[in-house]
Amino acid sequence: MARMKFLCDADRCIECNACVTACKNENDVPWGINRRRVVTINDGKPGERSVSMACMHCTDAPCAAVCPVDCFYTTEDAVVLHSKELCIGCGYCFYACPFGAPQYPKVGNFGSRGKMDKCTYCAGGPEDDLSAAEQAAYGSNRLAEGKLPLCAEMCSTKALLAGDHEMISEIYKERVSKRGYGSGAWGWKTAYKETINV
Amino acid sequence: MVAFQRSWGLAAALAIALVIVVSGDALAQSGQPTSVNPTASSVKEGQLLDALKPPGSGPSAVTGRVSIPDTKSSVLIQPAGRDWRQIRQETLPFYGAIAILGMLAALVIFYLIRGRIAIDGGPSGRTILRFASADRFAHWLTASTFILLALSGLNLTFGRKLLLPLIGPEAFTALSQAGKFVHNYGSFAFALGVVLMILLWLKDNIPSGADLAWFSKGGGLIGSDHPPAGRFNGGQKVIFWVVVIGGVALSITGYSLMFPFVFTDIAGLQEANMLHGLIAVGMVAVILAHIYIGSVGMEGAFDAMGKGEVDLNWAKQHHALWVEKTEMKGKGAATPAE
Amino acid sequence: MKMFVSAVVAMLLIIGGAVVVLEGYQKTVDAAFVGSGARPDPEVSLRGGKG
Amino acid sequence: MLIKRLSGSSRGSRGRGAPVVATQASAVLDRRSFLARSGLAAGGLAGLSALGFTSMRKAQAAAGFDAKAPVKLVKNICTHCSVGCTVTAEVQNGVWVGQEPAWDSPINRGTHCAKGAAIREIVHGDRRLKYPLKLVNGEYQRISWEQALSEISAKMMEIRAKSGPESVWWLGSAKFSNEGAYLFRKMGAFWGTNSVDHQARICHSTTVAGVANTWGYGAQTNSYNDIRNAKTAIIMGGNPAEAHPVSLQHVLTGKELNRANLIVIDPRLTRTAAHATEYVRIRSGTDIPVIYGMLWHIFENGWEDKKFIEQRVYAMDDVRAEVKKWDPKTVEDVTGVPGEQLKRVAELFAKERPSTLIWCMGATQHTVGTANVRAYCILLLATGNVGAPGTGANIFRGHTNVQGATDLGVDVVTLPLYYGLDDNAWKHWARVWDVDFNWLDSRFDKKPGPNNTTINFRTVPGIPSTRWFDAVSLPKDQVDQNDNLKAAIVFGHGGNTVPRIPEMTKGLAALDLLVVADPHPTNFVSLGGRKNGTYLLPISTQLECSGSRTASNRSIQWGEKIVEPIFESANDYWVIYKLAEKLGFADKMFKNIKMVKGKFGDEPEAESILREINRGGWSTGYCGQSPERIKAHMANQGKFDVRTLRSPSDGSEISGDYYGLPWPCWGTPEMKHPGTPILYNTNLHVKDGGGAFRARFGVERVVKVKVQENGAEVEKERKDNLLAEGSYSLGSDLKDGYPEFTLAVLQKLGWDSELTAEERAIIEKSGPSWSTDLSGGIQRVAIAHGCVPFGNAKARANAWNLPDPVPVHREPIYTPRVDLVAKYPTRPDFKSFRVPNIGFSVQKAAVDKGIAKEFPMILSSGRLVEYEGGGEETRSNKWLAELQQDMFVEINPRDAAERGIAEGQFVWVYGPESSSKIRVKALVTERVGKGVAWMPFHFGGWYQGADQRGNYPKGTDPIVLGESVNTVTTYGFDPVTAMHEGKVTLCQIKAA
Repeated sequence: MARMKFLCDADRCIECNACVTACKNENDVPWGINRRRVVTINDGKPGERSVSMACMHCTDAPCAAVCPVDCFYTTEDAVVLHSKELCIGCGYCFYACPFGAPQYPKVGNFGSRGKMDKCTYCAGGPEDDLSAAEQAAYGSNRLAEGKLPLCAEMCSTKALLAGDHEMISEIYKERVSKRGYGSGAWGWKTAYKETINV
Repeated sequence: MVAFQRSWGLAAALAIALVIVVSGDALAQSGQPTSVNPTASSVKEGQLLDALKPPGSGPSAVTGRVSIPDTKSSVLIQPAGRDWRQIRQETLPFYGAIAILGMLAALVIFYLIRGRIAIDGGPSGRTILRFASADRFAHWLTASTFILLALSGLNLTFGRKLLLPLIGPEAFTALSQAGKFVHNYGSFAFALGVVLMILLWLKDNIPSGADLAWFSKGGGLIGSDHPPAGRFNGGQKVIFWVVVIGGVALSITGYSLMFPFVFTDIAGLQEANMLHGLIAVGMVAVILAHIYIGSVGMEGAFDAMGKGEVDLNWAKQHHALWVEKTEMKGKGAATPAE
Repeated sequence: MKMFVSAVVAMLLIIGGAVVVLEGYQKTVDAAFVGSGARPDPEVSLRGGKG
Repeated sequence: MLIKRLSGSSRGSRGRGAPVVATQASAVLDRRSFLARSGLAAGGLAGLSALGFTSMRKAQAAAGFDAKAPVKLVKNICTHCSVGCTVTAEVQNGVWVGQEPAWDSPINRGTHCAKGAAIREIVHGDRRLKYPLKLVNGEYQRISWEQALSEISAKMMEIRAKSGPESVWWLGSAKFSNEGAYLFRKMGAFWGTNSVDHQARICHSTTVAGVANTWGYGAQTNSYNDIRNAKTAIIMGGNPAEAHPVSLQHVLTGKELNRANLIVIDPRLTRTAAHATEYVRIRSGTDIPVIYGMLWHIFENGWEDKKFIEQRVYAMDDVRAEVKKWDPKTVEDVTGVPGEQLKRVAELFAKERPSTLIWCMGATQHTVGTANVRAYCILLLATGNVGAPGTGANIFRGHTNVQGATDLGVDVVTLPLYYGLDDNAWKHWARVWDVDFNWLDSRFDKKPGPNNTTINFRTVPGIPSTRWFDAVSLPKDQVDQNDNLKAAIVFGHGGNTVPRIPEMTKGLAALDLLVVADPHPTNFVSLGGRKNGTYLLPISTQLECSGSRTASNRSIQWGEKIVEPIFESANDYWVIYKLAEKLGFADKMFKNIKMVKGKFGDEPEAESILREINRGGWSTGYCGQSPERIKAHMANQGKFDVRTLRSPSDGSEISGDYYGLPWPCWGTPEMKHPGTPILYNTNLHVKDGGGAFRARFGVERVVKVKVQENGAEVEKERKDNLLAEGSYSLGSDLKDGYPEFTLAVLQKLGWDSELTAEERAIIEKSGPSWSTDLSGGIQRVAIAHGCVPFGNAKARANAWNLPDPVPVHREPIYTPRVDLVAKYPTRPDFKSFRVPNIGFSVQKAAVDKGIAKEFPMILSSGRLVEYEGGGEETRSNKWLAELQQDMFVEINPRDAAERGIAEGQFVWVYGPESSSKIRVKALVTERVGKGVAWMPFHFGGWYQGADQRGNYPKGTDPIVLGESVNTVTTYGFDPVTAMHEGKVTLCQIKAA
């Protein structure tokens, strides 16, 4: 089966935030919760790089490991999803996540921070695919429709790649070999314990 | 909420990153980086992670700038999550189990060897006031909330392995959710209880020479003779200080977790969570011993907090100095036990 | 035993009090992450207590 | 409520056999249910219920879940920037429920930027203007369309009677479709004024003037896709990473595949500069010295393309003379750029060809805008980088249809399609409109002129959008028309995008009538403190009506209506038709335009308006793009190649066409000319899109020259040949330069026999030249012989009819370098566009008063990717508003330290004029150099520290408000087009 991954080619990302609004548009994510965001490193200096970051759907996901109520599950495409029914909003996944992906509807949360919400790789949740319940709680389920996450599909410079890890590694390697430079597959060593040697 | 990144993480990251990336760019008057090739010097993740690591500690976070008010999302990668996970998955459960099971085992063994410590010469039928209602109220307020907090806390640590397989996910979620709710809001009661106890008993719990003697004789639990003790003997002082220091530490770390990003950033929260867990597990172990000695382990001990009136012989046996002092003041007139 | 019961009651009161007071200050994200110039949907204020 | 698709369906994904079973978006699932589902209920005791004590709620099916309605895919074009990305909308039961990537479009290939990916929210628009409103004593009352249009037209007729037609000022929009823009200009003509302007004035008006006066047309010569062929690209005065994000897909791919040099020249290290191979930081307002600095190295080392100059460029020697003054030392002093760096850049640009020069507002928004742009063109001409793949002037236009609106004449200096305002132009359009020329002439004011001539306002350029409020408030005798402006009819234009807002508020308050026809109330509502005489008309976006729009690369794309106009909004066509009806000239105006049933009754059909444009669009080649051909392109987008934009010649209906038939697309639609992707490209035959420089400045130029003749100084006349020498487009029968084609030229060449009888008959009735011959015969015959209808001439390095024929550096009005003002002063004061342009006096006063000491920092303004234009529409879109919630000023860390300013704190920015000040947040960053501040120009709704949210009608205030940078920007206008100086002024910043 495919092993779905995200790869943000920081040498193409221009922080245009298309991935952010595409995710909001497709999954109707409310104000305040940003499943995906673009972080600009070394802002304003030569060598400035922008990286689009949401959940990397890690191998041996830290969030799944530390969750006290074990509400995470990994699909066979290696997409890490969770059940909002089982989540108690304790925040442990946020401490463990290297990428700050989990978000909560409440802030200053005194113990009732609400159910955790995170990037679902546009693959919905435990409810049956493309059902109204899944739609209401998790947003769209594009993978069930044979499509890819909308953030990657709509990325203006095709910096954000999503799909099977061999395919996107191939694309990235080919790009780097053609252009002669590359700042690496951001977050891969942390998330997938392996990276693309650029 | 300040819209722009303000945590020290950013400033440090950028300052250091600048060093390794750019050949000295003495910005001329018109801000003129001389020969600059932004692409060739494109910053790399590994470079940044290593460069930003304060010497001798875990890798620091890679932070940058975001345009949304949620400034904590400007942390792009914080590998420290790995260390926290290590402690959450291995260290805490391991030492927690050792401490708690170890203590339980020790208490059982002790009970089998020593059995229930009886009152010398049996109960005298006359009682003496040991703890006033305020003392008892403070004790039970702290004790009852501690039990609830301990149970809900341990549930978060061990529930998944022990309880979840038994009762199924939905029920376990309901239980854990209720537990977290009680844990978070009950914490105020516990904090209040600890404060009350400090106010009431601090003056009697200052360690003194008598305590050393008490310890050298194993507190009268081992061997036969019984070292004299004041209002609180050495063991009880230990318990007092464990509860006070532990309680305060748990409150501090607990409230920084309940008000995330108000006091510290992500690294601080992870630290607070680790400390909270380890201290809590230690306290649970100690309190188990306290519960044992205060109930099963020693005849007549429970009345101290149960009714507040203890048997005179018990008092003489365990707190001889306190009994003398009290009677000298003539205050504690002996009244027949109800 | 009377003190034990009163202590437990006190605990429950404190828990209840904490909920009411703290939930009042509890902010939802659409109220917490609002910049100086922004005013998202007025009627969907999920802030507890003060609007 | 944001209606979100309930999908139990495969959403019509491409190429999937599965039957399209879709769900009806019945249950209203919006953010509240999303939050409720995620364990968060409203109300005080949220804690309890939020925890979902009984968290085991079975996921109850949403009521009314229905899976029958099919999903319809509709293609339209994004209404934000001019890249022209295709938007694929999924529509269920007339509700726009989702967006899919438009994979087939050769321009965006499925991608979008933040605005395009969030465009669905605009059509849901809960912050939109919902019904017509009338301001009565400071309160907005809801009125009907009928009442609104009647009262407006009555007031306009009253003003016309009292002050004449010139006192009504028309401000159109770059968001119009081509058909809307054309109708708007036509209405201005039928009303009787040339004061019809739009965003191009403050966008690329100087580009159009400068580039057109260099080689014929003022538009992007190549295309975004063509940049993939470039070996070297200089982006000077442009930040496409924020203004045209999807264009970066082509720029970066080209850079990677060709290992190209990407050089960014900008005062600010922008997001584009972050991806450059070389970044050159210059002082704002010194574009010409930088270009001449490069030319100095090029001429010094002989890197210029001598053959190209000799054959196709006129008077490059005049430029050489001027360039000699700009040695590296002088250039470094004026611009701050070290000589070495400019030499390297010049060498790359001249040697590693094909090179292209990309620019945007950084070049145009100056008091020397037209001169800047001409210098850019001269650099391209000197290095022979025009008219071939990977070369050219890639002018990135701003809004979705600013190119189309400019082409179709929403401009104070011309009628549609650049015919100008002279009698020949009016006669041409009178013929096309099938209206009596004298009736048109009668609509205009006449006024006695100097030495007993009469001024006919029909041929006098109108008042531009940068000066309208001066024409309202200045004393009547200083405004060259019968009376001040009394009424402003604003269609789709923000109120905060023109400088000197304190002055504008005075003009706004003084207007008798203000009509704002827009999907949003705009900043005109938040300023001026008007109490009466304001009408707000809800106009639908272009996604709610069909129409064509011209992208920056001159391709014309057709957008299908996605949903009906929401609330009580109406589309432009109906509103213009109804207004024209009320003003009494609808019958004449819509004589040849078919009417169709619309939301509020009969409205003009977009297709038939485009046919009328085709009937009159000969001068710019808008004649071949019939609705049918363009719609065929939209249906077969996938067949067009991504690098050449050409479709294979496979005999299909679009065989061999370039995508969108980029103008000029010669002859009648039946002639099937494929369009011209690259202007002035002599490597192709004209019938395949080839071309040459346009012969629009005559054949010969007589120059009076002083020459030494046997001791005495005698004035002789030198005749310069302006036609090309030895250069011609592929397969041309004429192997040398030739003038533009007229019947006479055809007769001289003996080609007039190839004209058919009907063509000859039409030529008699219409005009004799290629641009006024309504039959298209002259064009057809010329192209049959491989010749370009507009002739084959040299590009002009010396535009003798413009002020500063050879561009010279002139300091900005407010410059920190006071010492340079004496040597490089701005142009002397003169009357421009009917109002005085006193730039010289303002600059002199600024120097005398020591403004530079009191306001030491250079202030520039520019774009954010999340917002666009005045920002009303994008700041009302909650997905975009969330990303930029604070108006800010970028300040260098050292300047911030000197002023004790911390990151994110509030500061006051003081402007040099009308003691203006704005309260914004400080963003401390190295993006800007020391002594430079930068601000986005999309914010509005606060004014000098006070929040004006109360001035908006209830429920129509944008989500994010903030100070407008144009409150502190200052005086200064380009001599040719009255473009404002938005890119450089002075300011002082203090902690708030």
